[in-house]
Amino acid sequence: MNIIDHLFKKGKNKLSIYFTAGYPKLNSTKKIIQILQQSKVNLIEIGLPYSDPMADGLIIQKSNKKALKNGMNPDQLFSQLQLIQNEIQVPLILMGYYNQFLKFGEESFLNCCKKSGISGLIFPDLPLEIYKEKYQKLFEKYELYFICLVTSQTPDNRILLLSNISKGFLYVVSSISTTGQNKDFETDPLIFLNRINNLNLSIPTLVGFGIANKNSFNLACQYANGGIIGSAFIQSLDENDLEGSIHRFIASILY
Amino acid sequence: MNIIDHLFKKGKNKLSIYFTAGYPKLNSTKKIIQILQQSKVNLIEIGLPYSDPMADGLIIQKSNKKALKNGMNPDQLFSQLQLIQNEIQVPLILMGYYNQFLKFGEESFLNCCKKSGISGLIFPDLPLEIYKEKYQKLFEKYELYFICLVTSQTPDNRILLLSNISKGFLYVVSSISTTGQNKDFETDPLIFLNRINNLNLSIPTLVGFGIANKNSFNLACQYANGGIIGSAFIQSLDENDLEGSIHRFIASILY
Amino acid sequence: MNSYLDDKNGFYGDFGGTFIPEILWINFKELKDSYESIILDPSFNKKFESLLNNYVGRPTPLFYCNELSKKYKTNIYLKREDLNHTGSHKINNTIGQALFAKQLGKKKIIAETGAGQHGIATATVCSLLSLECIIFMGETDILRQAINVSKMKMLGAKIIPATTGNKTLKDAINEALRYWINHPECYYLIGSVVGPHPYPKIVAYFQSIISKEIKKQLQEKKGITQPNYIITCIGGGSNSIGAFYHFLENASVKLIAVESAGLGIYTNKTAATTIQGSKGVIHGSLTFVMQDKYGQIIDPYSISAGMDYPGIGPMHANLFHTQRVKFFNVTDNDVLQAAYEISQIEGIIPALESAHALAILPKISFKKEDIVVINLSGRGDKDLKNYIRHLNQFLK
Amino acid sequence: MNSYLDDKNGFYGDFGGTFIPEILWINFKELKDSYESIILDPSFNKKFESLLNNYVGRPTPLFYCNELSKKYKTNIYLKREDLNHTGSHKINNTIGQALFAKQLGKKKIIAETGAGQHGIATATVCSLLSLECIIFMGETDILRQAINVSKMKMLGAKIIPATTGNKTLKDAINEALRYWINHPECYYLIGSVVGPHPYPKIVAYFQSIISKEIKKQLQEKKGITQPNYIITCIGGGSNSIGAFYHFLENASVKLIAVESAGLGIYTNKTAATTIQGSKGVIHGSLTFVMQDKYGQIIDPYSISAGMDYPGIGPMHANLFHTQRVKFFNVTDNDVLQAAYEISQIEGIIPALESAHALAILPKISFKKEDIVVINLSGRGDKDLKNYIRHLNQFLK
Ligand SMILES: Cc1ncc(COP(=O)(O)O)c(C=O)c1O
Ligand SMILES: Cc1ncc(COP(=O)(O)O)c(C=O)c1O
Repeated sequence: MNIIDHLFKKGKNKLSIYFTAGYPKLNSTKKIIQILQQSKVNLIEIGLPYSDPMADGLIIQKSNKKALKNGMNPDQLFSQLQLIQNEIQVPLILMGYYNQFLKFGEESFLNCCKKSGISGLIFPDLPLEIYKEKYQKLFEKYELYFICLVTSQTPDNRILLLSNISKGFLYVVSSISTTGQNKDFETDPLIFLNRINNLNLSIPTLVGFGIANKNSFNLACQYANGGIIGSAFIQSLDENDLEGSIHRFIASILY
Repeated sequence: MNIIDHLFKKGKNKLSIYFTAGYPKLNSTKKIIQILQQSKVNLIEIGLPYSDPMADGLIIQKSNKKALKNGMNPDQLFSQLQLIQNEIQVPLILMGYYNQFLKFGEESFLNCCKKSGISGLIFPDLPLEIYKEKYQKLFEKYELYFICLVTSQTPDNRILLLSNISKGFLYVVSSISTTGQNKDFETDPLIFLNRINNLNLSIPTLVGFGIANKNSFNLACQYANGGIIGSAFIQSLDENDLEGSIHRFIASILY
Repeated sequence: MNSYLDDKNGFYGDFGGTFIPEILWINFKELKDSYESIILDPSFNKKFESLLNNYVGRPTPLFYCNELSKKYKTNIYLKREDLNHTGSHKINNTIGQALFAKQLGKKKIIAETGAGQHGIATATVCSLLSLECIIFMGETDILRQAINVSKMKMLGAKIIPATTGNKTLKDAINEALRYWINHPECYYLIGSVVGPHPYPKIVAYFQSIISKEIKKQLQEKKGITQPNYIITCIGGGSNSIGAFYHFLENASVKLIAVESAGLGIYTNKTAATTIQGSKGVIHGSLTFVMQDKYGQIIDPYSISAGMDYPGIGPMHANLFHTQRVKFFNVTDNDVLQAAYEISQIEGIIPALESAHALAILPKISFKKEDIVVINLSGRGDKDLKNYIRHLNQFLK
Repeated sequence: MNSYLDDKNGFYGDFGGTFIPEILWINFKELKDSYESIILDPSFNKKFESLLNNYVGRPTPLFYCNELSKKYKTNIYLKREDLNHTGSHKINNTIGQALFAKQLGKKKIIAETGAGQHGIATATVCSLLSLECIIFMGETDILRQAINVSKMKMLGAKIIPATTGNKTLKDAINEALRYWINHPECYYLIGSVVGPHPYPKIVAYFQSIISKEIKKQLQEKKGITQPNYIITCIGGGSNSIGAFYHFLENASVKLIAVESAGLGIYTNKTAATTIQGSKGVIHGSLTFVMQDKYGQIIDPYSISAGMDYPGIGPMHANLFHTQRVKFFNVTDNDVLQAAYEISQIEGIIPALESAHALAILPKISFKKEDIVVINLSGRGDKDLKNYIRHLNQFLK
């Protein structure tokens, strides 16, 4: 059984943090994971930096650029993760673009993920049909979860479809925006979250894209099993006081 | 009887000098005429400066520009000439463009010429047919001579035609060039001058456009009744020693 | 033949003629003796039309402007000369004359240019027909129009700067004529319906393709034989006469030529020849010309280099005199306004020259059913610098 | 339908697809569900063709080049897309897509542009059809192409700078896609046969007018149904697919696509995707792309902004893979040489992009009787700065 499932057995209010591997420094990744785990974050999403992050906002784009300049790449990341594999108990999710998966060699990629303690993967630009046709079996073989996204633009029947394919949880994009747009929750997103609730999905949900503070996180928790914070977290990182800045940020959300 | 005819009764080797009215100074005209007369020049051509002297070379263009800037215009010129009318015995020819004649009012223009002691007129861009149809009678009325040009490009029958219209003399353009090109006499122009001679014209001829020194003037005199010097003369003018520079130039041609 | 364009010894009414130095007499004799038999020859016309179709891209569209028509409550068509190869109507004439020159056995072409449009069109045709090409251009214009100078060079033409006078178009023509006087073996390929007879007639004939097409296109599109209005800009007059040509005899077609008022017709910064000018000779032709009381040519001014000419062609002088064509003028500011308007509602950036024709629209009250044809003589690429300078003023 | 262009779920062989974030899924569903019924509808096509004819100036000529043919001892025709309104083939596509967007009820258009050609064509059509227009353009390109930026502004478009990455074309597309994600009510009007399905198919369809005309013109001029060669440049591939379209099934027509080698295919300053690239996803499409071993996109280089793209469209990836189309590449220097050659012997200054197609002529030995069609995708006005820089090197 995948540890993501363990997580959602124990109720709601799950906090997931997204950050970019190799940012602010090439070797920050390991340290950030360790500190996040200490500060009681429930789930960690690691972004694999990409040259052309189509679906990401400015903050994540910039962190991607810096991380790439720092020399981050999948081989680097996998070997960094392997070093701390034994200490990590929170589920790790890897988020990247399909081309990175493809170019690396899909099966090698999944194999490396498995060996590095990764539990699930998100490829925001990998179409459902292609996943089902070409990769679903392979994910199962490596016991990795494929996590789907739904947005307020997604019709009900497609949400049902995606929730059936998605494993572990469903990633609910809370507002019509790329990450980091920092618009606080508006009326419209709530209508969308209500719509999701009314579908009575059998899979847990995490809300992401637009959560920046305690308020918005709590709101997300009212409608879903928790929330994902990315841009706001990345922006809060202080290169010279990684530990302090992370603790302060997480504390500002949780307490 | 027009004094131009007097001139050509007394043989050959006639020297005609062309200069631009109002150059180098607005009041130079009078002085230049007086000095030229002293230095035994046989005929004086006064150029009426024009904004767009299509058929003139660079030196004359520049003198035109300067003269216009100095304030030269037909009224100016006529009144300047009227002041010295009684002292002048050499024939004066006025050379201008048709538009100056037209705009001034053709009859007034001829009237003023007559009153200013002018004997003949050259308009290089006034077509023969227009002259004959519209102006010949008027020229006759004011006893002014209309002087035609022929060039090496002019066919024999047209040279005959033009020599019949032209009064006083025929202006023979010696080389296919605008004024002041300073190519010395070449083989081709001589062929042309021979052609003219073979036509046995009943009218005297002066060669112009390209005569710059004693040699070329003498050559012109071998084939015609004399030569016309323009650009070389204008270039030789020394604003600060008008008299000296003119005497030196004419001496260099005649002696 | 057309009574307005039927010359009597090269005159259109009182205007025209061949006021040239004797040294060019034989050249003009050659032109006069041969031009009709050559350019009216069917095999010549076949070659001419083939290049117009296959090289220049003719016929150019007659485009119905929805939004402009709505705005001015009438029916506005644009004759799209801007779509010609090299970007204006000028090429119609250069193709025609270069073929004519070849027929005369000439190997070397000289031409003047102001902003560079005629120079580029000439260099283009000379490249195509393997003719040597020398372009005369005022030194001031060479500096102002560096890009067009480079285009001409890229096309293989030699540029000779005119360093006299104001160092602009008028001086370039003077310089070209002087060069011709010294090199009568050249063919002088003049750029508008100006200059000594028979040039105006030759140029008008080659540009008449414009109205020939308008006539055909109106028939095809609307089943009518003539529009109510034809509106053109007039610098020298070549695009204008081209658009009027086949309608001159139809008295009910209102013909309008728009001059450049520059900063205003009562300033001394204007190129409105019919207002500021009088009868006179310029570049060998008796016409209307801006001149002082002694016949000295006055330097014109217009925001648009192609309108910046102190005369108009002799045919237009006659059309003005006989009132067959009505002359208007518009200021630089009107012109910019019109250029921005059509850019933003029809997606066409016009040449500054052509924008003069458009700028007249607010000044005429058309009937709802009127068919109004505006000759869009060229595209605005060459004028971008000027347009950019006024971007903030006209952006909506 | 055409087997090379007949997609199976948006794939051409192994290439194509719709690799987009979920948030755009509904937009693409709308496109996929509607595009065929709309763009194949006769009344839509009537509107499309009417604008092509009356506004753009189509058909463009198929011009037989005498001198070029002599030089390369064969028969060379140029398809004159340079004569289109706004100066390149890009407008064929923008007219089509803007009409399509209107049919979908969209009021606001977004588009990317590199050098500015597609941006101008889009701004033009939006002005014509009264659509709001936002153009994304890399900050570097905005500085390099100031004139084109001003043109777009003059046409009423709003320009948003892309400040990420290299700040060029690729980044402008990223930025446009991101904007679209945040404003899914817009229509994204893409500029080449790239991007997620069904864009390549839609763009190819609108550009196919090029080969449709070539076919008709060869029939009229030579009484033949196909040429021996069609040669095109390929940046994204839109002019290329347009010129190939109706000949893809005729195996005996040799189809050639010319990529930019930049400074040389073995330097890291190149845009020769089929040589330097490998299978990968760019801008939502699985195709050939220049990337490192981790799938990071490599910044391309070409003297020509329109060739400066790290991918090719998915149809071309398939045509390359199946060897239906032969790919060549030429260096910046070859391209300049070719541009000067055609300027000086045919009087046509080509776009740098189009000069890539011409630059291949010395590298192929044609038969004397071959009919060779080169797609001259655009005019060179926008490239004058570059040409001037090399004037002395190439002037004969
Ligand atoms: C586009 C355009 N229109 C009009 C003109 C004015 O010339 P014309 O009156 O001879 O047509 C020019 C001259 O350069 C021009 O380039
Ligand atoms: C004139 C011209 N040709 C070709 C291209 C390359 O694009 P494509 O390969 O899509 O035709 C461009 C792109 O800007 C262009 O402007």
